[in-house]
Amino acid sequence: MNFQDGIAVVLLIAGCFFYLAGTVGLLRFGDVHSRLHALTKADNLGLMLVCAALAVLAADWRISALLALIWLLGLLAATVSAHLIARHARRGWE
Amino acid sequence: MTEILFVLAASVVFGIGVWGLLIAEHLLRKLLALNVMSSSVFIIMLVVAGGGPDGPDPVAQALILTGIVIAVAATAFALALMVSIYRKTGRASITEKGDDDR
Amino acid sequence: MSQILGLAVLFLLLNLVAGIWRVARGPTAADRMLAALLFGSTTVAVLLLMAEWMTMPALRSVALLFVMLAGIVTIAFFGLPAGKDEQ
Amino acid sequence: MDTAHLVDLLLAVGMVVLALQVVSERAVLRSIILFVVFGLVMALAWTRLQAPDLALAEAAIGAGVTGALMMMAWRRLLIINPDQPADTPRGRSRVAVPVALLAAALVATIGLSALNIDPHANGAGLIALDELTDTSLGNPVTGVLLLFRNLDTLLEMAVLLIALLGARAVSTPAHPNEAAVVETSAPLVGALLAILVPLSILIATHLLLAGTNEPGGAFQAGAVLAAGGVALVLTARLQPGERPGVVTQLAVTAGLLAFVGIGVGIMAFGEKLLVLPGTWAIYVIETAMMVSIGLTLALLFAGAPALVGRPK
Amino acid sequence: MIAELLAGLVFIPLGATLLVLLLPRQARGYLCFTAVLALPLCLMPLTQAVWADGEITLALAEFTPPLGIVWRLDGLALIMLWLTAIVAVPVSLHALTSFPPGEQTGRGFWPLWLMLLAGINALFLSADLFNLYVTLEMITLAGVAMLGIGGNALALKAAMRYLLLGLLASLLYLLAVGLIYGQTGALDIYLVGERLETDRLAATALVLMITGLLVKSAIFPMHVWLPAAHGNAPGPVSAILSGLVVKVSLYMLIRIWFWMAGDWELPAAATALGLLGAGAILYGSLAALIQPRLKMVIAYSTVAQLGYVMLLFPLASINAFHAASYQLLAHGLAKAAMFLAAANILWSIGTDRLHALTDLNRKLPVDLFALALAAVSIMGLPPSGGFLAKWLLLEAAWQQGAWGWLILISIGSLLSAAYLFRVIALTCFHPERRHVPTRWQSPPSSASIAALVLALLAIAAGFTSAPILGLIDDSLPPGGIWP
Repeated sequence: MNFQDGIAVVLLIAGCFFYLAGTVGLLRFGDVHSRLHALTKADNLGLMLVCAALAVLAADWRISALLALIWLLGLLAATVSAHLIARHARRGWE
Repeated sequence: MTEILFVLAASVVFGIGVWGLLIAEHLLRKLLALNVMSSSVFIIMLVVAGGGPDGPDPVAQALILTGIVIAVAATAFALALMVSIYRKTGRASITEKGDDDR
Repeated sequence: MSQILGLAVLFLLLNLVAGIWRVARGPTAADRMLAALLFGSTTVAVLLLMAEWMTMPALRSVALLFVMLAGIVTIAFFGLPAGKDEQ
Repeated sequence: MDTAHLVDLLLAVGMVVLALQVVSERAVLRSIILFVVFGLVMALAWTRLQAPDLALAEAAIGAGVTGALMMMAWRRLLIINPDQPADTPRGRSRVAVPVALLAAALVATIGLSALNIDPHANGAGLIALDELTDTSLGNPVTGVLLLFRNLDTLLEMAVLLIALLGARAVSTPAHPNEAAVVETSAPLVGALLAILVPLSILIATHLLLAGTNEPGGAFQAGAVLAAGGVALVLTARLQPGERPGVVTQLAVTAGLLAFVGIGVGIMAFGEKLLVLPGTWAIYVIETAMMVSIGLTLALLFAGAPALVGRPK
Repeated sequence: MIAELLAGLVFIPLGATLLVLLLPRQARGYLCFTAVLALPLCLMPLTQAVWADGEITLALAEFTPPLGIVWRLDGLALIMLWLTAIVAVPVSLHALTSFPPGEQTGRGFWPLWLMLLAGINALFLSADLFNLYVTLEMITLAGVAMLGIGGNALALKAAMRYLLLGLLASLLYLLAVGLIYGQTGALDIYLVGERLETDRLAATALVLMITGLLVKSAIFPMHVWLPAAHGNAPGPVSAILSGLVVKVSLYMLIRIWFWMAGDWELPAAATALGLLGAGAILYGSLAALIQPRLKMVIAYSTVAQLGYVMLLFPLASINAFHAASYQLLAHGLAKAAMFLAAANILWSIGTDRLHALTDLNRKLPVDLFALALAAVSIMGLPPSGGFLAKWLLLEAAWQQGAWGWLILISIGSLLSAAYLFRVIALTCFHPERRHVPTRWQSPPSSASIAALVLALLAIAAGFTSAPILGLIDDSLPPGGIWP
């Protein structure tokens, strides 16, 4: 368990914690909008931390670049989806 | 151990697919059940074909890949046929009583 | 190290199961789409962890594919006028 | 029971629960979303069975394209008759449960007893692996699909073309209120498209080129292209056209044209039928197949003979 | 030279489809017709080659089994290819008028028809279990798509039921192929036959495969989808479905039963298949007796006539083999002729209800004559091909002293005579039922000639038995349980 693994483990645990936060938010929060907050923000942060942990483990710039691309795409998908879900939910009630 | 778990799961999913196919009235549900069944058949095919040190049998993987593409082609055509039936008869189901050989 | 990766994969899969419950129960269509979004990002994380854990580099391109599809399926969902019970 | 077995157990249980949900759910839309999630779990199951090619195919084709096709078909039913009952009554077939149990039991006994038979000494799989060494390919699955058993792949492209021709032949005239233009006012969607569509083309070519040595290939690449096409159709950037022009027809038949052209044309040069001359032939055929699969699935999704750009 | 001809059989129709999609509208009809005409031309030299030195094999992409796919052309495959080529030409002639290439329906029909021909030829050539699955899917999808052309509600619903049952049957077949591949590591029928040992697993796989194929060939009690599909299909499509598509999975059943599971002793299963055939004969004939519409009578007659082929399994002898392959040939020709004639009648007076078909013999002499000739062959009256098939079957049953099958065949023939005479009587001999048809349009002469040509060929099949039976003699299965 050298230093590199140590960092990776810490990042991994943080990532899993944020995923947990996202899921708990999804299940516990009252309405769609608050669930949106929980889900898009927490999950994406979780994904970033997991990608960071794996980048540290892989220690190869190509893999890290791919992980960064995947995270950015995840961010993009989450933001646009959150916006669409919010509009859809709000328009649904009019 | 992984194989046994997935074979059991696939067999149960196959049974669920058959059950779904028999009870479904709506054509879309029948197609969903058929797709679920074909996924379980593919899993069983791969597991039964066994594998070597570097991954499962490549020929079996090629057969399953061909099967997946044929399944999506058949599903796409069936959906187009369903929409035509709906446009023509206003119902997306073919299990009327006694219209079989009118 | 691989033990920890395995545990992380296991943990994220449990999140997936929670998501399934929300899809089943979620009152409105937006909730269901929310849960499907959760599946998207969780599955991507699981795939990336598995790529490291089972040393299968190909899984990273699968994860890349998933992330892209998540965006498109969300758009696919929104062209959809909500059905009767979805309001 | 180390973590690997727990993960498999969770995936197996997830598969069964999701399958049950997909089939027993009353609301059709919910079943479709659950089916997409079932596709995701299937992709994870394929990774656990050490088959990344199939995980890629299941993700791109099984969950992505099939889910989108079903959602579009359901949407078309909704547009035709908005007060479509969202949840559908269940048929009262008494024979369903016993038949289902019998089928499950039969398949379980087959699967389990098939597990402990050791594969045949010189099975096709082993021969494929050592035949692969003297071809320029690294990925055995692409080798089997394009070199050793390429008639299957050729006829499979024919099946895809038949599905498209059949969908055109069977389509009845559209319902009047189906011509309603898709609402495209969502601002952010344009931005997402501007990123996703070029990216889907990039990823598709990556999968195609990687296909020779690692998991990937024409089918997965074609499905990714189709996903890009689906996004364009949904946001009305591509609208259904009336008559397929020569370009559409050429693109749709490109895969078969390349395969038959090279595979049969080679006989004029004295080679045997369907022997591919070199790696260049594999790349040409795979690119052509990617284009045809992508366009065919997009056309099947749009349910129209052709797709035209948005009128300015 | 042989390899080019084999390739021609599959890739000429496939290439023609691609050209049809790319070429401008005018050239389409004639391109399609020439592509269909090319098939018999390819077959002639191939028949010569098979006649000279027995079975021809061609390893595709130079990879031999167990890895590669091999095309095998032996007597049985050649006869089925000849049936396809012979039925295809008149049907295409009929389709030139019923689905004019310029019109919308024509644009849908011709590419599918050529793709179907390519699929059928590829299936008859292939001896690889998975390749058979892919070609079977091609044929089923193309058949269902053609059934749906023209968009009449009954045809669309029948097409959907046919498609769903077809997909379920293909799934069972695919599962069986997966199991057999898991056990033997091979997919070629001959190789699998050698490597497959008769344990419980292989038997289950065989049962799954046979069930799938029985559903596809609409053998009783899985025939539910056929009458509505063939009875409501537009114009020549019902001739294609009944004449060719239904026989394809029956041919596969014979191949798998005798070539793959050849040396298995399965008397119980054989009699079970025979009983299914018996059920098909009786149920099909009785149902055909009470049908109000002409095309439904012919559709139920298909269900019945396919039952005779199933009698090959319990009576597994050289004569039975001759009889079954002859029945496939003769029934294909006669049934296609009947459906073409029925299509002309439906086209000219707008309905095919039997009570409306009065004194047609004056108005549609050619079609009525074709219908009568084809009925003679289906009934099994001499000198037709059908008669020869039933005669060989009776001989086979007689040799083995199988009185049960003997009685069944004769009852079947009587019943078929009953329902076909009913049709002939209603159309020709009931002047007092003066029901003037509402509209009258004489069908194009080429359509009537197409029906007549096929009917004459069905009768002529009765005379040319020597070469055909000779071909079958040197392509008997290796199993060798031939008394």
